[in-house]
Amino acid sequence: MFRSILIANRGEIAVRVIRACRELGIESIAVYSDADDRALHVALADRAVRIGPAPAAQSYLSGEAILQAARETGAEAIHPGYGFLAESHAFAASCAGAGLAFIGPPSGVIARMGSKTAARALAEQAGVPVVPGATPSDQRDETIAAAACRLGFPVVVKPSEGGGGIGMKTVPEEASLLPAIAQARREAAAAFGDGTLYVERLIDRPRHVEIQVVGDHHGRIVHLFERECSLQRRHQKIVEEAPSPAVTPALRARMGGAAVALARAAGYRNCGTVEFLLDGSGDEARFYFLEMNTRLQVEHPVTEQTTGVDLVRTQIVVAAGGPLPWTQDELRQRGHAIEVRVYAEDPERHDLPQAGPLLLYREPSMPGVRVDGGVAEGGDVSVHYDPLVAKLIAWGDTRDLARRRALAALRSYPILGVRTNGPFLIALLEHPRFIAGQLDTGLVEAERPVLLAGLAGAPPPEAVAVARHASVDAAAHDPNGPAVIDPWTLLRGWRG
Amino acid sequence: MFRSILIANRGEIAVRVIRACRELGIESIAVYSDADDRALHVALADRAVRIGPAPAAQSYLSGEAILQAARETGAEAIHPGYGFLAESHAFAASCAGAGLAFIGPPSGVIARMGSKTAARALAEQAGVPVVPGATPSDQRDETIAAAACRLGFPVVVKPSEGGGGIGMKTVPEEASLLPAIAQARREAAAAFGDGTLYVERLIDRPRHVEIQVVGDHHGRIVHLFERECSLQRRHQKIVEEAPSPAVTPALRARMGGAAVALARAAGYRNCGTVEFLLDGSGDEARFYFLEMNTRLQVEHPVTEQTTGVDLVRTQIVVAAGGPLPWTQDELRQRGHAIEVRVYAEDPERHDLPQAGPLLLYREPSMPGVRVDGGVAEGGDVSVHYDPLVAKLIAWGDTRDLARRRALAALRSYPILGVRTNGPFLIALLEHPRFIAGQLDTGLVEAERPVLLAGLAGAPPPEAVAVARHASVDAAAHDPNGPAVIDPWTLLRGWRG
Amino acid sequence: MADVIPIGRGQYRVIDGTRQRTAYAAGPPEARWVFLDGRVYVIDVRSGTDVARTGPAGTREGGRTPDEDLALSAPMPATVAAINVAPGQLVEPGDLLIVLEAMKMELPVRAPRAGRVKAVACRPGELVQPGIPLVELE
Amino acid sequence: MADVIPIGRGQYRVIDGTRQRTAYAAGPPEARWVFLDGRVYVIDVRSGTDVARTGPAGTREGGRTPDEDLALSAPMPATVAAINVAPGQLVEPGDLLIVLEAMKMELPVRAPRAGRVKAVACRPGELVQPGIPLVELE
Repeated sequence: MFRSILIANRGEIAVRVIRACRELGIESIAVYSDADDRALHVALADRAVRIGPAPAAQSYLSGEAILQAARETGAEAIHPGYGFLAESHAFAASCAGAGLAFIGPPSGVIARMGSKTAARALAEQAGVPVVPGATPSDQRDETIAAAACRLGFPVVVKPSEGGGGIGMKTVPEEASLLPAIAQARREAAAAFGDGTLYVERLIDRPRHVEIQVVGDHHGRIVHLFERECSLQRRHQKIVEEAPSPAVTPALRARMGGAAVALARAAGYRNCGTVEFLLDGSGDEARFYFLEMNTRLQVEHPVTEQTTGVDLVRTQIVVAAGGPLPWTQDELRQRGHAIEVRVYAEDPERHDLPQAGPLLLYREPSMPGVRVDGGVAEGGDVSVHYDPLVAKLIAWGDTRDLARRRALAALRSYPILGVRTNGPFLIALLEHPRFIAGQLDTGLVEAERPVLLAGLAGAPPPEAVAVARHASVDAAAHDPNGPAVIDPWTLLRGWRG
Repeated sequence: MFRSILIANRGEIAVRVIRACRELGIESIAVYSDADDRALHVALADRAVRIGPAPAAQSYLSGEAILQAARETGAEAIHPGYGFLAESHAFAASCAGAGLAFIGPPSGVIARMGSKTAARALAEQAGVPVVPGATPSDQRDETIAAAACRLGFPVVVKPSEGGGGIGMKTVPEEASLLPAIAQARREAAAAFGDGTLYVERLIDRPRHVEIQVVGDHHGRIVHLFERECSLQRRHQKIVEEAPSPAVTPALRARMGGAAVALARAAGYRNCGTVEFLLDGSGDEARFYFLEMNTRLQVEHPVTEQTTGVDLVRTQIVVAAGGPLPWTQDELRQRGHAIEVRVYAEDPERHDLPQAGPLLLYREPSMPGVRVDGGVAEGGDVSVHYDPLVAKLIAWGDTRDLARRRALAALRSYPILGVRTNGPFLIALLEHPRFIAGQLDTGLVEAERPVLLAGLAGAPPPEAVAVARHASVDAAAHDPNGPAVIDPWTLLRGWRG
Repeated sequence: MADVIPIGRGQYRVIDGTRQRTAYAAGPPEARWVFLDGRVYVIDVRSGTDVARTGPAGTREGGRTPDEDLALSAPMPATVAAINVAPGQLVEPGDLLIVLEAMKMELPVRAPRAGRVKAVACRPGELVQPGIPLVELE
Repeated sequence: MADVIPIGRGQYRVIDGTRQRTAYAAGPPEARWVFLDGRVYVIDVRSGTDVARTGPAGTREGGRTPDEDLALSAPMPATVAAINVAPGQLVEPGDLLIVLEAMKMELPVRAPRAGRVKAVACRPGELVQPGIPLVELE
């Protein structure tokens, strides 16, 4: 086992990995930019090394700075978390070159699965269904249009490389095809410097269901069942759950088998996730390979809470050469877990990311509820990085209990000083379609007006009374001193 | 289902029940004494009613005051928690008389199982092994001595009624028998106003292993496996775990079957625990009925974390007439859970209970760790009640991971202003015998010098540096205001 | 009217007879943040109004940048993923002007009002800093 | 010597090169509570010594009751379960004088020093209040 691990990340995932290290008796080494010198992950690690100024390109995205920190501290392994360098095959290769264990799949696997085209080809080869589609080698508008017509409408035209929904066009019928192709090419070229387009059949209102896989150095690969991540806003997941309300045991076995087959074909090691689009539900549903994420997912806790497996610990054990401790048959799902992502963002203003001081921040603590947080009261949400504040995961023996627990926890989770999507998440968990488990990737956008309506309205008189009371009496009555503090003293990194 | 439940308790268990109510959509009604008007359970409940002055006899132990509060608020049911009125058959009967559902077994069952003699007789009748022993109807010293000799030495002489180890005498051989009987009778009469004595064979260095049972109104009774509670100080449990390191599947099935047989013979309903002494370990171990606790146990979370069953919720569902949702065959243990009880007490001063202000109190929050707490920073530990601050429960897929998680959590759990047994618990979880799972009810006392040795020693220079730094700089540097506050302003109820 | 009792640092009990809820508050009187029943309000204590909704948006972030500049600038360091307008073009409120990308998120910059685009102050692929308007409206 | 940096309310980082730990502190300078590595210290900032261990026990609870009275009284309201001594009896330090019971716990009252029992100020079964000596030693 490693004596020390450097965590090349920040926020909640760095905190999560530090905790796994502590439980294993491994020294944890945090890295931080100037914006994070008082961040929670820095406070919790056994050691901490500054790696550069606030911009990620010069700190958390700088492989060189991170390898230098690893050399200085004698780290034996690097955990990349998710985001930043987690899917950089070049960084994984540099780690190997520097004699450090990269806690993730081999560099070559990251490179191959990182290419949509190569990953799709591999999936087809492994017998895993893919969404019918093509990247015509002849990229003239007419050839692309012809390929689209062969697939059947509606189709999606999108940049061959890139992501985030940029340049993606949905085309309902042939008439609007050529203008869409032209616009997609312009946007692709502008955004990614590459106008190559890809057309695929549109799966209407699909579910997003993914399978967690993990492989060791000894040839064993297992899956840890599915997660449903259909609730997304602007192509980013905000609520995930396991099991999926749409997946039956037979479908689960088929999807799990497909994911393992692909992982095996890829020579996969460590944790990874095979994402599928799911069309329909139940035994007859069809699933299509979407992409493989060669890293830990943000939503890994719902798998942990339902399988009893610690995925971060498993990543470390496997990277150190240890065997997976369980066979496929020994793994079981129990109960239901729901994760909500608490973001510093304003749902009433187009989900605009928010930054600011955490004047008051109290994580709920109750049975069946886990909070993977990356901040502390008195800290701040920086403008420099992803606005994820924390993930709240609720487990229950039934989906409805998990949902109620998540709601109770969100209602006991005050975050003051920076606007979050907490109230929006409450509205979402109370929406009839969520309660019924009728999810698809378009739900959040389709129901946004309804969800926002619940947030409108003037403060109730009780809230105004609390505000007034805090003003007059807090300093005098509160034995622990006033909660009324000047937020502007905290505005390090505040925009304006 | 009930619309509202009054929780006739305080502290962590009241908080636990309030949370279960919230998840079920049931209105929670707290009661409080004058000492608790700012307690956490009062703050968290939907409604709160003052029931009397600080002494428990005039508040939490006053069935009349509690029934009055239930009438005022229109409560439909009463959850008694543990302690206070939880095992008062008279209170359970009063609830029934007032048309309130008592969330526990029927009054007659509480009465019967509350009598050691009656419970023991019922156990024998149900074929459950009991420790060989007798309460001679002729209570002359010579008759009792003769009964003891028939059992074989060593024996224990103890008051027939009573508890807490008071008046209990261990007699290694016949020579010391008569003086021990005389002294036990004096102490029993002084302590309980009843000098009736009971003699039983001493089980040397036993384990304390108990079985959780639960029954519904429809005749179904199941067990939820065992908890090992061998680690005790002064006859009170401080560390509990599930499963027991000493229990094999065959033994588990035998003990579970015995517990269910007893519960069935008693006409049991709702949650209860059958306590056994375990002599030896493995398939060949012998177990003996000790007593039945007709209520929720303090240590119920280790069962919840390993079975995935919410016991408090189950209590409520069953009390409302609902059926148990699982058969015996559907219940499974998964992984390992360890609970440590964090008490305000000083292990270096004979575990003397401590009271005082919680100048700083931060519960750890990490995967696999649950804290059932009853206090908040700025509150206090009152002299009036049990000094239990919180229970910390760690789950892991192996016993060692659960242990490491508990240790990591205890090291991230600052409680300042009142001395607790936190450091002692750390020493206990690190003791070689705990690591090896070689537990018995004498371990804590036998190893106390070793455990305390780890706590001795002057503050390290870093601790002194922190103390000095806090003094000089806290007010100036800490954006959230000084942590240095005058504790004496908080000393409501402080002795002196 | 409900009673409010402080019960801890920033924590309050709102009592109405035997019914009660827990609330939290922090921040200066002109923009006091309050958490109650899972909702968050930013209240100007003097007027009792919701600062977030009734005040100009700019004041919420400190009143240092005018509302329009704020609406037309990146909320965080971001890459310009797409520019949907050109100088001289007329836009309606809510029109998508620019798409930014940061930390795998797409951030739309929309027109806060109707008007004519005077200038576009960024290029596709450019890394832009927060607070600097990316589009100028006449 | 390690550096100490405040990082939150009552929270400190103790830094020694790249190695670091988190500590917590609260309380007045004459009895500052410090949490470090799972251990708790109560430090007199002026002397740097551990108040809990080096000071008279009485000072720890506020210095209002002499140490001996404290040792000989109930730590909380309790019932007298057993009285093991009688007036005139000689006792050694640590001898069990009285057993109290409170909240299902047995609380021993032990002799803080050698001496002769002058008086026993309680009866079996009596409910006693904290702070009042239950036994008087000559």
